[in-house]
Amino acid sequence: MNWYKYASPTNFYPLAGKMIPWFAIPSAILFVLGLYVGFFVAPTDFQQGDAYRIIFIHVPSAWMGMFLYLLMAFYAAIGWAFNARLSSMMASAISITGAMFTALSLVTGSLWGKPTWGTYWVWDARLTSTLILLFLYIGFISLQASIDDRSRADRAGAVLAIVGVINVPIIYFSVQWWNTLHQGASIRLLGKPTIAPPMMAAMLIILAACWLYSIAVVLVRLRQIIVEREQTAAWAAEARA
Amino acid sequence: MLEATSLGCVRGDRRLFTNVNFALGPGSLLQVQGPNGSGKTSLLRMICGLLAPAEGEIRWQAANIHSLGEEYFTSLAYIGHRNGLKEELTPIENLRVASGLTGTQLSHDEATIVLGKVGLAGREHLPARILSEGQRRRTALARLLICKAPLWVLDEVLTSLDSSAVRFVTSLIREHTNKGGITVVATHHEFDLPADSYQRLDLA
Amino acid sequence: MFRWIVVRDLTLAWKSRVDVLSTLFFFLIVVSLFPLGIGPETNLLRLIAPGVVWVAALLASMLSLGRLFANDYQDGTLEQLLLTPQPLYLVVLGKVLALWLVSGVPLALMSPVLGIQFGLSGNTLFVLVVSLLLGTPVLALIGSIGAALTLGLRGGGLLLSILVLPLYIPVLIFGSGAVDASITGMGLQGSLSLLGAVLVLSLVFAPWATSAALRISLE
Amino acid sequence: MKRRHKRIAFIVAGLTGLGIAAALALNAFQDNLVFFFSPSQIAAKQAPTGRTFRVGGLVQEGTVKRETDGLTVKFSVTDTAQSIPVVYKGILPDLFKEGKGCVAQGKIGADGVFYADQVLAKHDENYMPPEAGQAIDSAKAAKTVVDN
Repeated sequence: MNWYKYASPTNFYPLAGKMIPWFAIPSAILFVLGLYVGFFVAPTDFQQGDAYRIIFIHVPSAWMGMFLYLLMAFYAAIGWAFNARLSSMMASAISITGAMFTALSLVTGSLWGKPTWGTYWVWDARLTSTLILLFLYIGFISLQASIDDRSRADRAGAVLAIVGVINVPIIYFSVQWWNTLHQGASIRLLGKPTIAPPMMAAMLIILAACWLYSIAVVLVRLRQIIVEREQTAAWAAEARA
Repeated sequence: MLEATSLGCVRGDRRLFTNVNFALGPGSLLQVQGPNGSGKTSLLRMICGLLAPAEGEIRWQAANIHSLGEEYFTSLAYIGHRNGLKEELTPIENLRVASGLTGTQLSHDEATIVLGKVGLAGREHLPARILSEGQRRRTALARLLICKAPLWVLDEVLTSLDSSAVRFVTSLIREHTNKGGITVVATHHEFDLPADSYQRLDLA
Repeated sequence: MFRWIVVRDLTLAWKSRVDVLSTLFFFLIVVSLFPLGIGPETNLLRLIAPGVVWVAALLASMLSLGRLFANDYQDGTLEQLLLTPQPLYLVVLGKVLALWLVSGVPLALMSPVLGIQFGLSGNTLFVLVVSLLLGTPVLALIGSIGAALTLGLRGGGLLLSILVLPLYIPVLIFGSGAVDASITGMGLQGSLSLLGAVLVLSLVFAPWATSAALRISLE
Repeated sequence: MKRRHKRIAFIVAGLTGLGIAAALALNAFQDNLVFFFSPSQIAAKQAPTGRTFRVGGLVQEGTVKRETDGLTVKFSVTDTAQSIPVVYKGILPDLFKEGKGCVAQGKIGADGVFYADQVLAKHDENYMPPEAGQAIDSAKAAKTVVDN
């Protein structure tokens, strides 16, 4: 099978259409399962009672916000360096989902902060740098929106996305580098997690659901972008009809 | 030696030209012709390395101009649609800055002499903003007299020039060609050059 | 060649000195508005001084970015600058240096006058100047990326602020943090070191990103 | 200079820059660029006087006392080495407990007492069922007894 064939937007379009249900349906199932485990199976926390359960939305969405930024910058860079249009389109498609997850993590975080910390918002390093991440997404989206020439929009977006990558490690390590109000990570690459297994299970199931959801939504948006940009091509007109 | 192989240009959703080929040895001139919007300026900007070709490649002395980087620019003089003059500066200042940026020093007196040659005697101390369009064009062309670049890329240089200035520029180009320089020029003006060194490219 | 770029931009700035001065007046006016709006509460003024001066410096630097490439883009000299036989990195660095000399440096030197309005002590005024001298080149460097990306776009000025202001936040935090630390008599070495680190980092990366953005915007 | 030499010069300059930046940043981390100050820092007079700042640490066991008005609370914040008395009038967050983390924002009075106008609870990254939490707490208590 020739995979390079699918690097062309025209050939990728039908493939993406076929792939969407394969991600969307498992995503929905995992969301339901994860929320069930999170709200009915996982025990209450010894300190926070039930308020901690927002972690099941907050942590996966915060991770997705950061991962998707790296992914977006990666695709944008590939699209720029190798003049791969599909890759640039991918970056544009990811940006909105990433911004949504970042905003969701900020909102759920402040809803969690009120009952536990006693405040919706503080300007500590973790919260401030996450807010900057949201601004970077918004900058990327508005820059691309205000450039009419697609090829310039793709590459200008790539430069901005790459510059912004420096913020992601700052967000991740902020709780270690500075003393912040925000607690440290419960699940680390090295070392034992500091979260009870059923809680962790719920969090990981929802994380998987978020990944699958992102893939499905990005594919849907990618198809829209392909149709939009390949307007002159006859096949796109047919696909729209 | 400037060579282009199967060049293609896409701007926005439009494909302007495909499969443009030429090879220019020392002492030759390429005249690019075509209606408005046929990609003349795009082709010239590609030759300058300002625009990356959608297909094909351009080679200078057998090396891809992209891989040559800024070294290529020592061999290149470009005059585009816009004159590339600072309105606030006088012709002398403009010329001295332009030559300073290419790494050569040009004294005040040398600049005055060069400007005299292009017919700007007596105007060299006025800000470019109050000069006429033709005079500004002449100031831009004066750059060709002070640079030693073997490759000239000239975009519509003859517009807004009077007949004596056109004669001057054509003689300048002929002289450059006779000395072994290469010229790429987008214009409809005919040049009086021997057939073996005169190529035409029509972008229909 | 590098010298010629700086000289060229400084000459041009001198010829249009009204534009340059208006940025400085903007800084002056914005900062002066706060004591007028807040009243003569000296303690309160001293408390907000670092933030106010630094936010005004951020806005003034952002406004001055309009001059960096836009004029050269319009008259075609930017094309010529891209075709000079030297790394574009140095061209950008030269232009940013010239911009900083006519906007950042006078702004920093002017700041003690404003600091006095806020009742800052001599030592703190000195820290204010130092922090601005370290921070304003970063603002010019980071801003140059935004200015290059938004070159020739409709609504470019507004877009520029959306792109550039979030990236200015670290400079704001460390810069005003240093002044704040000096007011409260705390160690300001940390903030100044971080400001220095940001300066070095942006010296290394910003001109490179700006060069790439210029090539993209001019294509 | 050849293009390749220039490129090498750029890379060397870039790496030097990164090194300098890293050194400066590390230097700064030893200094106090912080969200809150610890009681030890306050004892060492590293915290600002006469203005609002934050103090963070653990609520010292057995120090939380409520005044008769039912709103004013007195407690001590400790980092195990030093501690500072805090007075706060207002509603405490649910997670505010003895032996747990907290961040108070306010000013130090002339009497050396920290007058807080906001108290936030800082919880840690441990999440476990109540039984496990109790088990760990009692283990800690046992350990404290043994240590003493």
